[in-house]
Amino acid sequence: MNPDTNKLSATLEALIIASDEPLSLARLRDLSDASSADIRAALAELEAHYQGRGITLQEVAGGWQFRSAPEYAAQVQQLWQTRPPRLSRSMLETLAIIAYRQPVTRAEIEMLRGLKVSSSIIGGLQERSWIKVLGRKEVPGRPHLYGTGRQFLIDFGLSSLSDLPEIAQLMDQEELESADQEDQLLLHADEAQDETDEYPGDADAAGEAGLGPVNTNFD
Amino acid sequence: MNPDTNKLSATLEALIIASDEPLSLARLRDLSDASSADIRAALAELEAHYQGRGITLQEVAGGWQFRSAPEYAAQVQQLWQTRPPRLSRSMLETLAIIAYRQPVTRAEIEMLRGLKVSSSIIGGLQERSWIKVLGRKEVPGRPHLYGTGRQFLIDFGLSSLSDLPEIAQLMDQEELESADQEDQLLLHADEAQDETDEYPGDADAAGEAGLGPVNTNFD
Amino acid sequence: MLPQTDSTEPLQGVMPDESVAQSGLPPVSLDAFEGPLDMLLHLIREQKMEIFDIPIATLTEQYLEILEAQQPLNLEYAGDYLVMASTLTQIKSRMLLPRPQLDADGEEIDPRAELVAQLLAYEQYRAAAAELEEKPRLGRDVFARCYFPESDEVERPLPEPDLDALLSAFRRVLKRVGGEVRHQVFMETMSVRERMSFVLERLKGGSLLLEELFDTPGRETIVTTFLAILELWRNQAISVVQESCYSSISILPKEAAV
Repeated sequence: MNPDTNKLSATLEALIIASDEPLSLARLRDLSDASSADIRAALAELEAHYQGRGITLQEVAGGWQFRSAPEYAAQVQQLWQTRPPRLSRSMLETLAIIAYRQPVTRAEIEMLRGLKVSSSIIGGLQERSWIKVLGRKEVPGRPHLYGTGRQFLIDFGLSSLSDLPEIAQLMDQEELESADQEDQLLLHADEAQDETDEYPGDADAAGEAGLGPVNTNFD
Repeated sequence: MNPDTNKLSATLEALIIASDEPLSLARLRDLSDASSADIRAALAELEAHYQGRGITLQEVAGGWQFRSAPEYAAQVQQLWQTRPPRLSRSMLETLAIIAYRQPVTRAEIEMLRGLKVSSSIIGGLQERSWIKVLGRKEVPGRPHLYGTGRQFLIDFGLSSLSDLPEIAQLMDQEELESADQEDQLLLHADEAQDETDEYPGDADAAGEAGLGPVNTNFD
Repeated sequence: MLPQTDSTEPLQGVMPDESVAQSGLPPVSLDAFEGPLDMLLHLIREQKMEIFDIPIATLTEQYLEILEAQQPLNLEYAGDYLVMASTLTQIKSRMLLPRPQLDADGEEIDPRAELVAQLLAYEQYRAAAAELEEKPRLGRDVFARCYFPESDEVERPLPEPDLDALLSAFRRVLKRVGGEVRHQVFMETMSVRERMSFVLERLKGGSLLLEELFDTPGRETIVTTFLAILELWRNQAISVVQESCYSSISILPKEAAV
């Protein structure tokens, strides 16, 4: 390793440990006065250096951050006496759908899950800043469109949305397209319901009326 | 270096980077289940390892902490100059609660925030002279009572504490009444109930038992 | 092509394949499933049915059997399951039509196609959710510091005061606790004492999450309960422990305290 790279790595280390959030390449370039190429090389070297240690250098949300290594989760958790609450499958599936399909309405999520999505699930994901309202869909009822926020990337250790595990491989492209088409068709039927679906308390009404997402397939 | 020491160093690294505050030898012993002698050896080794890097392992206030190395003070300072540190969410919430609820103890702040208030937060606010100790509460433990200082009014452009907006003004009526409000309040309670909400079954039983999410988690 | 479908399904009380295949299904709790699609996928994958040629009659029968075993069936919660039941029945009857429907190109329309597409799409997201759950999560598996010290040599500018940020921070707290943080709410009242006994009573069964004590709706009850907890804590009748950033607080009966 040449001394210059060495010096640069050390500078980057100092900057990254001192920062209160992940530092982007652009920001590291400004602060270190080095070229992007050199910084990339130094970061790669640091990443390798921290392999197998208790600290890892991780690329998250488009920036770099030091974190404790997952292998020591059990010991580190003892610092706080209680364990973080588990996420329910409902929350995780809803989050996954929002992450992969954004921007997406609640009715579309319900369509894909074949299940109502309660306000507390949406609220819980918003509270954690994992999802946010991106806008409204210009269809009757103007339902909210949901997408993931930066905190989602940070908390799940993703460098960007393209870092999400690939799921399309689970299906042939053809199947995927046909599934997508089905969804598109069904979405239109569903959209009229968005308004009521946005608010808690209406779940009952929708249920009683037999307007669950699924049976719109056959209208 | 033998593999055991190696493992212990990594554990210590993880613990130290994850902690908000310097970790004492006693605490590290509890958390790592290693002997004081082994921990001392591992710490010495870590200290040596971080010699000449951008991060140093330092003994401060009777505990161990990672900090940026003094050699890179200039760059780190630049980091803060180009973007002054924002008041962290924890600091802001703590300060707000102290402003509105004074005199208030740390335990009361923690209850309202639902989160731990670390000494560094209180220390940071004191350093800024925004808060000060008003006295002690005459309850077991005689905890400090905090309130805001004159500098708080000056820096935040308030002529007196009564200049702070009324709570009613802060939360508009709509917000207070909105269904979302209920969601926020009951968010966590709801989470546990989500499972039962979505399925037929014995919601009451789950509620009574006060059990967490019912078996639909990924295990 | 469709890997790992069932690996993540912790299903209680589900029988081995053979017995599922032949009617007489054991009682399966709907709690084990994330809705009708999840349940259908389970039946299909567990019995190694061909997803593109689902034996719809068998599947419908098994599905209905499970539903019927849920007694009493809570209509409000079972809505999605019942809708699927009618969908399955419709598909089944359409399969029996002597002349199949044709699409624009004159191809036969498989009445099952839409359901299969839905199942496959859902299966993808289910797998994605499981993968997300596996990822090391900040605050659960990996940790970054909340407080970031630099070398003593660094003169770190003090953070700028920002009244707006301060007020919105307070709004967040208010929203969390339900709109009231003023003194009057915290006055000692009879009901705080009642709430204190309520909390102690609940704690006899062991430690609880703070949220679990707030399971009675209503701002006043929550604030009062909260006060009761503060009071008990102050009197050292209970222990309160919390973990890192943004997570739950546990209330422990005193003797269980660490």
